[in-house]
Amino acid sequence: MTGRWLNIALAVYVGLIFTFVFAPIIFSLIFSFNSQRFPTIPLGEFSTEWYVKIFNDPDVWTAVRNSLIVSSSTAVLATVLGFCTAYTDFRYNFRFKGPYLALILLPPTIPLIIMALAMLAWLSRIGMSGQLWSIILAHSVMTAPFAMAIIRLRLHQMDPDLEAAAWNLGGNEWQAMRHVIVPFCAPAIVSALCLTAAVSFDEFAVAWFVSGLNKTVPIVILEIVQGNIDPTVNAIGTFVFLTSMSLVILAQLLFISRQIKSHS
Amino acid sequence: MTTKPKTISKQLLRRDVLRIGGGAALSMPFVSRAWAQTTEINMLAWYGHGEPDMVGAFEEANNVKFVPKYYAGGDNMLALIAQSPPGTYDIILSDGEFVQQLNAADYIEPLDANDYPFDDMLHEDFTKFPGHWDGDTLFSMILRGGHLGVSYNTTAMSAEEASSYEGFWKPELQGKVGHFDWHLPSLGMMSLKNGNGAGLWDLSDDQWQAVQDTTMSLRSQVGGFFDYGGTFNGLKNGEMMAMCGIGDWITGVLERDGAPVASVIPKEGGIQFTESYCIGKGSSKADLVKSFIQYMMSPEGQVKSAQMVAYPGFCVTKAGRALLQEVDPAEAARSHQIEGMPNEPIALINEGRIHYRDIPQQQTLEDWNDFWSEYKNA
Amino acid sequence: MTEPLVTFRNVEKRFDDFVAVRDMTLDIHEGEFLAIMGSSGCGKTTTLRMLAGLDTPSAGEIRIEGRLMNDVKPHERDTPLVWQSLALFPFLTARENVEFGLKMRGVAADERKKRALDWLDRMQIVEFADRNVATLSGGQKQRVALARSLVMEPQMLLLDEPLSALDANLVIRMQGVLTRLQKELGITFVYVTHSQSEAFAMADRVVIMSQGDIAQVGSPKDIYRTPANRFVAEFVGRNNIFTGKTGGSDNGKTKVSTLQGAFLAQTPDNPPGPEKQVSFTVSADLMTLTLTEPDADNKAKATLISEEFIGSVVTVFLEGQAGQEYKVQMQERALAELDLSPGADVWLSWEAENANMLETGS
Amino acid sequence: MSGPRKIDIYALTWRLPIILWQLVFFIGPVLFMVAISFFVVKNYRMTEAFEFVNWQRMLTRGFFWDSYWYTLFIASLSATIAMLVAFPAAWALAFRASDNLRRWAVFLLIIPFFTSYLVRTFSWYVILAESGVLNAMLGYIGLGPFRMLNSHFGTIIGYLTLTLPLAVILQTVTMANVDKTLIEAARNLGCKPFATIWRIVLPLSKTGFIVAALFCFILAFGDFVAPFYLGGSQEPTLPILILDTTKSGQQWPRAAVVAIMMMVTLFTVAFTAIALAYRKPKGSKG
Repeated sequence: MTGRWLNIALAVYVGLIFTFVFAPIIFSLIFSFNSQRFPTIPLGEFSTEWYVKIFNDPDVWTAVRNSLIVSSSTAVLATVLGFCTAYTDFRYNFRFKGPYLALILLPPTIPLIIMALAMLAWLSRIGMSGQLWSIILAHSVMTAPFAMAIIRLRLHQMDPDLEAAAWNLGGNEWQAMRHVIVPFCAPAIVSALCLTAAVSFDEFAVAWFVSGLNKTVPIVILEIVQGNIDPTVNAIGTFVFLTSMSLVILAQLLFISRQIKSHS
Repeated sequence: MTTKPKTISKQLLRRDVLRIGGGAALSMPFVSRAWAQTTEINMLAWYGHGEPDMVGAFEEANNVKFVPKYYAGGDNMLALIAQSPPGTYDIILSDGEFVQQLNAADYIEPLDANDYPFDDMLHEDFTKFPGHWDGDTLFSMILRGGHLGVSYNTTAMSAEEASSYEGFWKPELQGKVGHFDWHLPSLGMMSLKNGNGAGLWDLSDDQWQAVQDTTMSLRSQVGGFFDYGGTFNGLKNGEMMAMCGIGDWITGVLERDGAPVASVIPKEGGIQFTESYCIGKGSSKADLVKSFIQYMMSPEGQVKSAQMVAYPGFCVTKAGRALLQEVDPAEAARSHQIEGMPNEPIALINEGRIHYRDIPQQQTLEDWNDFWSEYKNA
Repeated sequence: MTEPLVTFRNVEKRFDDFVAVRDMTLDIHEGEFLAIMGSSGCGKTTTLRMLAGLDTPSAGEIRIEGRLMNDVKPHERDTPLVWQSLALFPFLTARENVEFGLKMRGVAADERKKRALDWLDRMQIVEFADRNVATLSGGQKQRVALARSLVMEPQMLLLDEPLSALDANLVIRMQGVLTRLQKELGITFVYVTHSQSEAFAMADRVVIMSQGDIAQVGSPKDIYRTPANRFVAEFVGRNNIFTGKTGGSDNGKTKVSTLQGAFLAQTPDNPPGPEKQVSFTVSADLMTLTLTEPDADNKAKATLISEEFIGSVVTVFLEGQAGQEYKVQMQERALAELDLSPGADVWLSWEAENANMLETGS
Repeated sequence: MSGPRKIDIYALTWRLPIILWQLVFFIGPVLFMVAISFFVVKNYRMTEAFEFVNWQRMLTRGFFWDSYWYTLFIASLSATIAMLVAFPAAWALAFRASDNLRRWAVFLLIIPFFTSYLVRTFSWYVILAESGVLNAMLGYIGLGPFRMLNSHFGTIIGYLTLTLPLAVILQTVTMANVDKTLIEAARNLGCKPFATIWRIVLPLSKTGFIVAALFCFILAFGDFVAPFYLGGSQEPTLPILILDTTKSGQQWPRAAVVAIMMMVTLFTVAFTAIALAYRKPKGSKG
């Protein structure tokens, strides 16, 4: 095979992979504008019926409000947790550092369903289940490792003398934190906020278990899928997609642009 | 679509749209309902019972808001209550056979029988439904019922073939038979197929073994295990041509939508699911809940239940049925709720072809559930 | 002599099992330019960091102006450091970088700005004041780093290999800038480097460290001409080292028998006894190369191996008896006159006064 | 530090709250789940006890082990498929695409992580159904209809939805970081293209690949959406078994047993994989 044909074959292959990855997203978008309740081929007429339906459904709005509360609070908590761990890992060496890091990094290796089970059992045991903040607690534990990873990468790019330079110039440790570490990590902190918010915004398993009667958007989706399936699922999905994407793009722009800047 | 009866839900929806388009102008809709100063009523129910078509009118009239949590299966319901602090749920919609468990676990409040139309029941069984009474104390009010039998796609199976549970074993249906993913109705049907009749829940070890064997022999026909939504989609998409463990409550919705599906009560007999309201223990809104139950037992409420968007159920009061025949004769006819029609639900009960769903008598629910897991794994 | 500005007394620094600095005793005087020199891992940077409070001594005492500093936090000291990496704050402008220390000390904003601009002006980079430091060139960054430390008006400035990232021309320029600054300000510079040329070019005194020990302290000339021990002699380079046994001593000279012959060397202050194993060094530029046997106390035969030019000066590498290597530094013109090619046999000679006996045992 | 150890408030500020938080909200739940596995259920109520009955009951049941091996098998299979399918694409993106194109590709592949997985699964449902989009298209060229839902195929498609983008991203990033001069050197020494992949690229990307495969495995192993909605619970995986068990008669203790078995398995796999990934090649120091 000549290089040219190989390149074409590879391009087609990559195209197929992307088709596979994006087919469900695109079809969901299409179905959300399809008049038929049970989406099959051929498609029905173009319709915004399902958007009208979710727009008029106060439960959806309550869920959106809940989701925004949960994801923004989760983002703040998880980013704080992630920042503290990343900084500790960056700055200190101590006995049991391995277990300490494991403590914050392990949650993503635990399947959601198990996390959900354990969280609900434990939170209801200590009287903290069934609240909106139960979801926030659980999500913060689950998403903190992502925040930690992003901020740790940023700290890795930092000249390790920078903090000492601040002390050397008369700043105490808190001032160095405030005037050097935090500003240096700012783009990563914003990225972490966006990423953790997006992950939390889309998480349904743990949320469904611990939320009690408080519904977030993914729980509404889950209930529609489990129950009275109709294309409002796709309409909500499209909405969730747009929300999450805005957050991700924001995070990317902030983080990548900063990185390009710092490398120039 | 024009021939379809106007359901109350559609009217509601239209009214909502009008209201939003008009008075409330461009304000967000949640301002108008969800965030208004309303009392919230927490409801634990099967899917659909807390939707606007069921509770919307009551909410508006009484300035309350239902906050539903949906479950699938009585065990699931019990689990959800157990995980929540006492007093979490104000109203619980339970399957008839689980009321006893709710009561035994002290999850529900007693009711006053005088509050409800017991003198207007379509069948005497409904007045003294098993488990709903503890001595002379009422604990649960029966709302509606529905019959489970063979549900099938009419293009893949004839009514003749569907008139026996044998139909599930039809060779052409290999991989096309679905189960509603809950052991009670499916295993109950297998028990009926084995000829256990009225004793379908009261199985000796041998009979239980025989039911297991029968069930296992169906495994190669089975194409999947589905929740409510999956069952829906499976039948609609033609992915499943017959379903075990359901009945008109699902095919009825699809029929309304024009899908070629139907449910029949086979000759071995059918199973009745019964849905009843209970007031959650420690609820601070017991009075509101009582008036809601009264509302649902009124003729209008019964009509709403019969027309419920998520899944239909038959009326249990005479007045309810009469009103249904008057306002929505098509739905009354579709669901055979007209005296003298073939397969009229009350007649089926009187003929002894219907058995109320119950929990296993000689085995534990866990035994049944374990077998169900084993079956799924086979 | 006045009280030293800084005293190290038996200071030791261990990192787990590794001893970075061992039993260091050293005085640093006010107003001097002190270079601490050694190869990497010798403990020079650790010494500087202890002075800045970034590392805490494991044992011993460090005093600044008589005050015990061992446990004083970095930010409570007046010891600004110019970092090898410069450690400029990349998210700040040049001016904000210079203002940083003043801000930490609570100096008011206008005052800060004025002083920062003054210093940037003094460092001739005021036009870049509002540029992000990431966009500045290496030399400009260097000046920002200096200004950032000096704006604090310290009594002592610490510099950790500040020129190591610059190219050779810039290094020479910055050396000039640094020496001039130090003279003008009259403050103490403690300058850590691995570069002999930097240390010798700028420092009043040089400390040579090896594996956590001080190998020698002295003026650049002392160290160059009279290395105290074999380590320093080798580290400084351009030294011919001879090893042999002492014979008789006479008129301030000691006879040393080596494999290359018997030579006379300067008798040290504490003379070794006879029949002792000793080494002596002769600087390469103090050796004379001739074609014919010279009339000198110390002479040896050698074969020319190669030549290495550094501008007008050339280093000639030769091999003598028993594989001894010689280095001779001479004017290129002088060498050209001799018209030698590799393999040529020549004579080397040197004055006994220039043969510097090393401490025994080293 | 010399002298008596002083309490470093600054350092503890960044350390202690996290430790406490994670102990209460992470270790707490996990340990409590272990405790629950010894509780008993009476009359639909969980009662504190210390009995091995749940362990005995679950671990002696055929259906548990059927689920266990099936889940292990299908998760490994889907991880393998994801890795294999991803490789040519990742290779192309790493070695044939410009930096800019690669950055865009990776960015695009991140997008799916921020769309609702449930919604995507539901889309697949419609695409793969017998009357669905794919069969309709195949019908035009005279093929099918094929049965794709409610089968292992459906389950694996669901898993791949979750894992394929991740596999491509991780593989691409790993291979893009391989020193290109090494590859050129190998080619220069006469190494054939495929041999170059096998002898140079793969060994150098070993760590990244093992981590990628591990993530694919973890995601598939713990997912209940794909096997339930696309696999029709045909042979329920362990997550489905957990759900079924919690739904049934408040049997949380038994669900806990299943969950613990899953976690033990995952940790074993993860630690083995990590040990393999970071093992130094033979002959190197340390």
